[in-house]
Amino acid sequence: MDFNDTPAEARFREEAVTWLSHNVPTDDAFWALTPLEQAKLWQKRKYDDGWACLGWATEFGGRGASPIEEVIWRQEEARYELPTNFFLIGQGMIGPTLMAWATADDKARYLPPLASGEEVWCQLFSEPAGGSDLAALRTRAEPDGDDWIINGQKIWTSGAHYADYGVIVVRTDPTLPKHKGLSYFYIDMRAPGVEIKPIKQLTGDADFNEVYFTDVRVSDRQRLGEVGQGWQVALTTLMNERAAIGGGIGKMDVDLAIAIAQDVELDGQPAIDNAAVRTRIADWYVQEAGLKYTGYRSLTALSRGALPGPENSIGKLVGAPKMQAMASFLMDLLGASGAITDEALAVKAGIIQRAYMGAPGMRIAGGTDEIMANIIAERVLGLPQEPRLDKGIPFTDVPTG
Amino acid sequence: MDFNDTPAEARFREEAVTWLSHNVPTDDAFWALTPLEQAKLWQKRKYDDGWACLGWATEFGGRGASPIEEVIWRQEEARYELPTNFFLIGQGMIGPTLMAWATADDKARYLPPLASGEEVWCQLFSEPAGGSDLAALRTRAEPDGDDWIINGQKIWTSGAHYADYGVIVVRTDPTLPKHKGLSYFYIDMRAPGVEIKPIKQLTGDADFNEVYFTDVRVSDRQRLGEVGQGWQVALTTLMNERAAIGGGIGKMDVDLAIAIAQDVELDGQPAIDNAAVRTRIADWYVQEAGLKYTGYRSLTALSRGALPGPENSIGKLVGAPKMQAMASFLMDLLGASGAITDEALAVKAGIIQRAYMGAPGMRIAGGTDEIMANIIAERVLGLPQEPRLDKGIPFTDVPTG
Amino acid sequence: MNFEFSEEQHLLRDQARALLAEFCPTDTVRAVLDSDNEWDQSLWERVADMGWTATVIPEAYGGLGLSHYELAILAEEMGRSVAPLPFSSSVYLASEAILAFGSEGQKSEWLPKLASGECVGTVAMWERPGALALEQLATRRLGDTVSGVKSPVPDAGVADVVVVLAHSDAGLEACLVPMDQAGVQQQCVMTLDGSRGHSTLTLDNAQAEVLGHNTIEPSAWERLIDGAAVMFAWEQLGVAESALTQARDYALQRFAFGRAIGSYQAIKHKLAAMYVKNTLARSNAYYGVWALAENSADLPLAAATARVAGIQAAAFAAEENIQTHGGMGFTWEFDCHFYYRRAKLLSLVIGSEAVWQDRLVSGLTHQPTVAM
Amino acid sequence: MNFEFSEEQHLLRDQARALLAEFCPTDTVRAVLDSDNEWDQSLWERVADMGWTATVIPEAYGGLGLSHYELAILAEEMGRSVAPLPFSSSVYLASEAILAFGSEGQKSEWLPKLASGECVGTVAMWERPGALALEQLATRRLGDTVSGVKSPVPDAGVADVVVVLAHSDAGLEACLVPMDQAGVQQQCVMTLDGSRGHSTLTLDNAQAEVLGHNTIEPSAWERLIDGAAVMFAWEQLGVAESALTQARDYALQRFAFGRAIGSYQAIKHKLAAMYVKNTLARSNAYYGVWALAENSADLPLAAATARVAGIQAAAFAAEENIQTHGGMGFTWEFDCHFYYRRAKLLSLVIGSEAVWQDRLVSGLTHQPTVAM
Repeated sequence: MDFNDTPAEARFREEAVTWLSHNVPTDDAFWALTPLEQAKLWQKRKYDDGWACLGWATEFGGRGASPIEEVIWRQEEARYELPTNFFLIGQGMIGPTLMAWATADDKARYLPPLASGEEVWCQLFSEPAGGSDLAALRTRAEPDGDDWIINGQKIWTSGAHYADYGVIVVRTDPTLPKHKGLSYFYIDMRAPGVEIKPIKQLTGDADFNEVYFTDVRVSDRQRLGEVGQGWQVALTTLMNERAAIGGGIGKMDVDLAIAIAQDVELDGQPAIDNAAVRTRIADWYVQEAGLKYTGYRSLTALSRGALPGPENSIGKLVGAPKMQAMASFLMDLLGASGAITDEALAVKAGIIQRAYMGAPGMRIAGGTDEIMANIIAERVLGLPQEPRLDKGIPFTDVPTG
Repeated sequence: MDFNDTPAEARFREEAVTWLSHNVPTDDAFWALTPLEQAKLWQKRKYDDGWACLGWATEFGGRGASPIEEVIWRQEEARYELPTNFFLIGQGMIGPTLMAWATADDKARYLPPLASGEEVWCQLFSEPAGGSDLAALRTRAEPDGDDWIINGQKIWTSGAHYADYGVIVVRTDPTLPKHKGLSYFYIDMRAPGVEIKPIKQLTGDADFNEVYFTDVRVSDRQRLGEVGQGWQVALTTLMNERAAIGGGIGKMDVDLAIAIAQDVELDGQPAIDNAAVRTRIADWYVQEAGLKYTGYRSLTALSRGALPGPENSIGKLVGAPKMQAMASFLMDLLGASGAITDEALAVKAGIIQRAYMGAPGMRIAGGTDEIMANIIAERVLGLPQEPRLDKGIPFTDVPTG
Repeated sequence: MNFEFSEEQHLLRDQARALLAEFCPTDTVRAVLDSDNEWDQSLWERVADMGWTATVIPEAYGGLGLSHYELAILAEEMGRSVAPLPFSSSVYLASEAILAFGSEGQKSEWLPKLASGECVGTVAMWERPGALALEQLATRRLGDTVSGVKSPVPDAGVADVVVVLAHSDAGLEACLVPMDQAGVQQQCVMTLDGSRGHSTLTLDNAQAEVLGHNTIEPSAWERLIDGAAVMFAWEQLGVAESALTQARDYALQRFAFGRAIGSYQAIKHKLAAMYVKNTLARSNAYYGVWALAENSADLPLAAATARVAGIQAAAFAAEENIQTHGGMGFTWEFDCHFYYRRAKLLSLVIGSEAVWQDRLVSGLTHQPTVAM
Repeated sequence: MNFEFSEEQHLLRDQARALLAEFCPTDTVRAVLDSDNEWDQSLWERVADMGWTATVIPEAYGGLGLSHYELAILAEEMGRSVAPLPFSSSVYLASEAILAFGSEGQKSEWLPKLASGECVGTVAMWERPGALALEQLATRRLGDTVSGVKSPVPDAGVADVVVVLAHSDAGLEACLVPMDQAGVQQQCVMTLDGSRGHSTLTLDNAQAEVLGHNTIEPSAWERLIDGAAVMFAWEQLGVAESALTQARDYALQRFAFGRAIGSYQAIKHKLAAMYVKNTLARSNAYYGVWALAENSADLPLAAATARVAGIQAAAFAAEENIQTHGGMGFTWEFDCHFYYRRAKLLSLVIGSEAVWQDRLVSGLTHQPTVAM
């Protein structure tokens, strides 16, 4: 057991490190750009030298790298603070879907600019009435000659406001059972009838959008999979979701907890000497180290050629509630000051308070705690699904309350 | 708000206190009896002076007392250590069932000796295949002239080995849906074909039994309710269950935790000064005091004429896991000595270890934690039941794995 | 056994709940949160007209001379409606401090104005991050002035008078400091809960009058805070009840996979757990208000128990209410975050969970406490 | 990145699991629990024949000279099968103590016999309830004898030699005390887990030889216990995995209301929570054994992390496995209680959760620790 690269991995890492050291933008002009412009510039630079979408075939703009090489690249790139989030959904979830379901022409047309960051994609699945029940969607597409006319509403769409294209699941036959009447299209986000409205989150930020469709015309050539096969195509996208979202719990870790506990007093002594504080920190470290070394074990498996499995759900299931509990407890340690959110006045510029406000979203986005637990129970432990009352009955007859 | 009796309650309490002080057995001869003999002697003494089954009508051997008077009596009787558990199921659950469903003749015949403790009753509901799904029972009764012939097996029967009579739910028509094909009888526990086998618990004790029925003949006159109405009759019994079981979490309380924490050291100082220990004790006290004052609120409601409701499920739902957690933590405080169960050597004569071994049973008997949470969710908060796959289909067709 | 509020007290609750339902729907909270306002002034005037600010102030000082039972009922409704008001600062803290420690003259001067709601009061205790240690305050009283920096001070932006905790050479003192003077600089501080105002107060030789013209024992101040803790516990209970109600209503109405999400055990048991915590919190709050109203020697223990139970119930219900709502719960438009913000704010204002757990065990073992 | 056992090590696991499945089914545990026996001696002989007791003992002393990676694999299987053996006492504790502190002569005398399993060793640390404080031991070594009372001492009833922790005028010492002598009185003590033996040892001028003929630093003893903690963590993981497997199998096979109980979210999420804790415990156990095998400076932190994770996983899985079984889980006939008993025993044997949580944070902040 060791934490070292194999010789081949070490060579690859060296190559990546060298390229990064020569190519990461450091000039003021770069930092003056908007984050999206920065991201596009950086993505294009990587693409030009073969460092974009490493796992993709070279014909689609990738490098044909192995999963472990992708991880090594991500580790090295992460040493720099560069904006890459804008492409996560498009490259992580939609790219693999296009590869599996699009025509050869469409792959040649759309994958390279997706890899290069020149075109940004978003995903239009969730609807207001759906929640965890994704297939309960109501947005309709009706045939009109060789086209389809889309009407309805999507929600929780990240990046809709800057995306060029989107993938969408719509109901093309409401008389069929829930999962059977769906079809999957890609659309131009600037088509007439598409209206985008940001959603203000409880934090006050707006990372998501509502997207309204009013008589939006889409060519039948933009369909992926057969009519009625939309759910299977959507599953391809969703299977890649956790790979695309994962991580990103932010710097709410035990190091921060210790720093705070060393700074403030409790019961007349530094809080770090308080046994109740120590107990909490120990439990969080057990979780943090446990996730870290679970990651190392997964990397080892990847390095030996395994595929990532549903086990990865535990990262979010453990990490998100931990983030909330830790933020809450650290605020407690600060006493009344813990409520302060002013960056200039708050301890650690308010990151603890932001984490507390953001944590509920972390516990929801990409599947609630309960959905994550279901995934582990069903897909790892092999327990049966809940009985499904909506199975096999026409969508129009499914109870909706 | 005050904790005092009303004048009428105070008078009743005074009467009870006086009677108890004159009648509680204190002689050596009494303490030389077996616990069952002690219980029967004490019950008969109460019965003779009108202090048995206080809430029952006088014609059945009771006193026609109000619920709050019953509580006051229990409080005062509980000041003495007297065996009363033997009659809990018969008087608490079966008595009310007989009152509701038995013929006038049977009530006159069976209720007074049940109240006096001269006849002990047990309840034969659970079966090996059933678990929380009580109505999934398989013990059959088949008609034979004016009689029925019972074959099958019951489990978890408290007191079967010393009971004179029992009530039993059996399946009289397996072609009907689960709840519909059941009937309810009372039986003589000494009838031919009834065989009783104690169940050894994980603690090593045997409080429960398996009871086997082989061609046991029961007269149709021993039926309570109509044929096929057994589930409704059983509900009458079960509705009275939590009243009969409740309480009894034992002396695993915060006082004990404090005593232990004052006695032993942790990190070079008395454990009671350790903040992690204090935090745990505080949380338990919040639960303990919360339950205590919830009880006071319920008593106040009783005192004003209300009936006890499903809210009482919280006592067991909070108390049983607390007992387990507290016992586990106190064993931890003792270090390696915490494992010792020898009464002569263990701290506090091993009550902590006995509590730890008994706690899983507390979390199961009378409804698991999950069943208790269901009761609160459905009957207090009004949330819907789980969908029932076994509803309306013949019992013989219900999946059993 | 009579462990219940009286008929009249139940009537007061009904009245309070109806009034706040009408004049403090969640839109009112949202309006304050979305603006730079620190309170809803017209709601304050309405509440003052009802006499709620006068509840426990003796009639001799313009109050109603009612008991803390009545105040507890109002506190629960304040929490239930997440009212954007300085009620806790002015009523549980400032008025009580003046009542407890003020001279006859000070009481006669300030209590009638606080009772009528024409003045708002608050208390300035906190100076820096960490548990509050009464013996380590940096704010100093010298002669008839006080100097130091207090932060965060709740509701100082709308207060007329602030009770400042300070040290002089003689010891711990509570100083009456009118806000309207050159020596007091007030700067708004953003907190988690923008439906309530908070400030940093910089006192630079601010005119100050020592309450009762004398030092106070730390234990006497803690007695005051114990009383406030009981009231905060009732307010937290109100927040917890609102969050549970919202979660339950949503779970009944929202369908997934053809059934109400409230029929899934994950949701059912989550809500049952909220109910259990709320019930424990309520019963412990009864115990707390009984000990406060009856001036029982149990107060330190009862107050700490009520406070810890209130913190735990409100935090759990507010957090899990959002989870019950899924993505909707994380939007600005749904009200879930009001309870989340207020629950956390209330858990910090007079010392947080760990501090009160410690005080609780001190109450059980009869040890003295020092920190808050 | 190669954070995984080798092929050979995986083969060892398969072999160990197969052997224990054959010769240590739960009937074997039940037989010891139901009798006055303290172990299954024939199983011990079989295990010794396989060389498991010799794993990390150097070849020079008759051992196999393998690493702690191999021992960790065996430890997990010992836990998985709830083996009624003095493996931990003899292998993780006594053999390691002699190896760490013994003189050349002592090692040559005892290690070959411990390696072959012909002798069983144990360690006597505990004297009284509460956390173990190395500086407060009452047992005294004077000349070549040692006197005091040690309790509970695991597996002393079947041990040939015991390493007794004692003080002399010079300081802390580990003394080799052969069991077979008049100065040692051994009395059985019942514990929670009757499938393992425990005793009180009364030492009355018992013949003793100081390991290494010298005092030992408390920190050196703690280094030894850190190593044992890693092995115990693997054993706890094995217990936790068995409990999860049993719960899962039952949940799939048991039906209620027409469906497998494993389809109810309450059960699903309970088992998912077990899986999560077991996964964290396993990954932290990897970290622990890596630090131990590589003699990393991280060992104190890694060992504490593995230990806390192991305690938590085993306790949770064992407790909730019983709950998953309902009433059946509370019977003597079902094996659920074996895991429940063993999990708790293992959590107490070298200091309990709170002590190791404290050590963990000391590891993180590099403070020295004293208690166990």
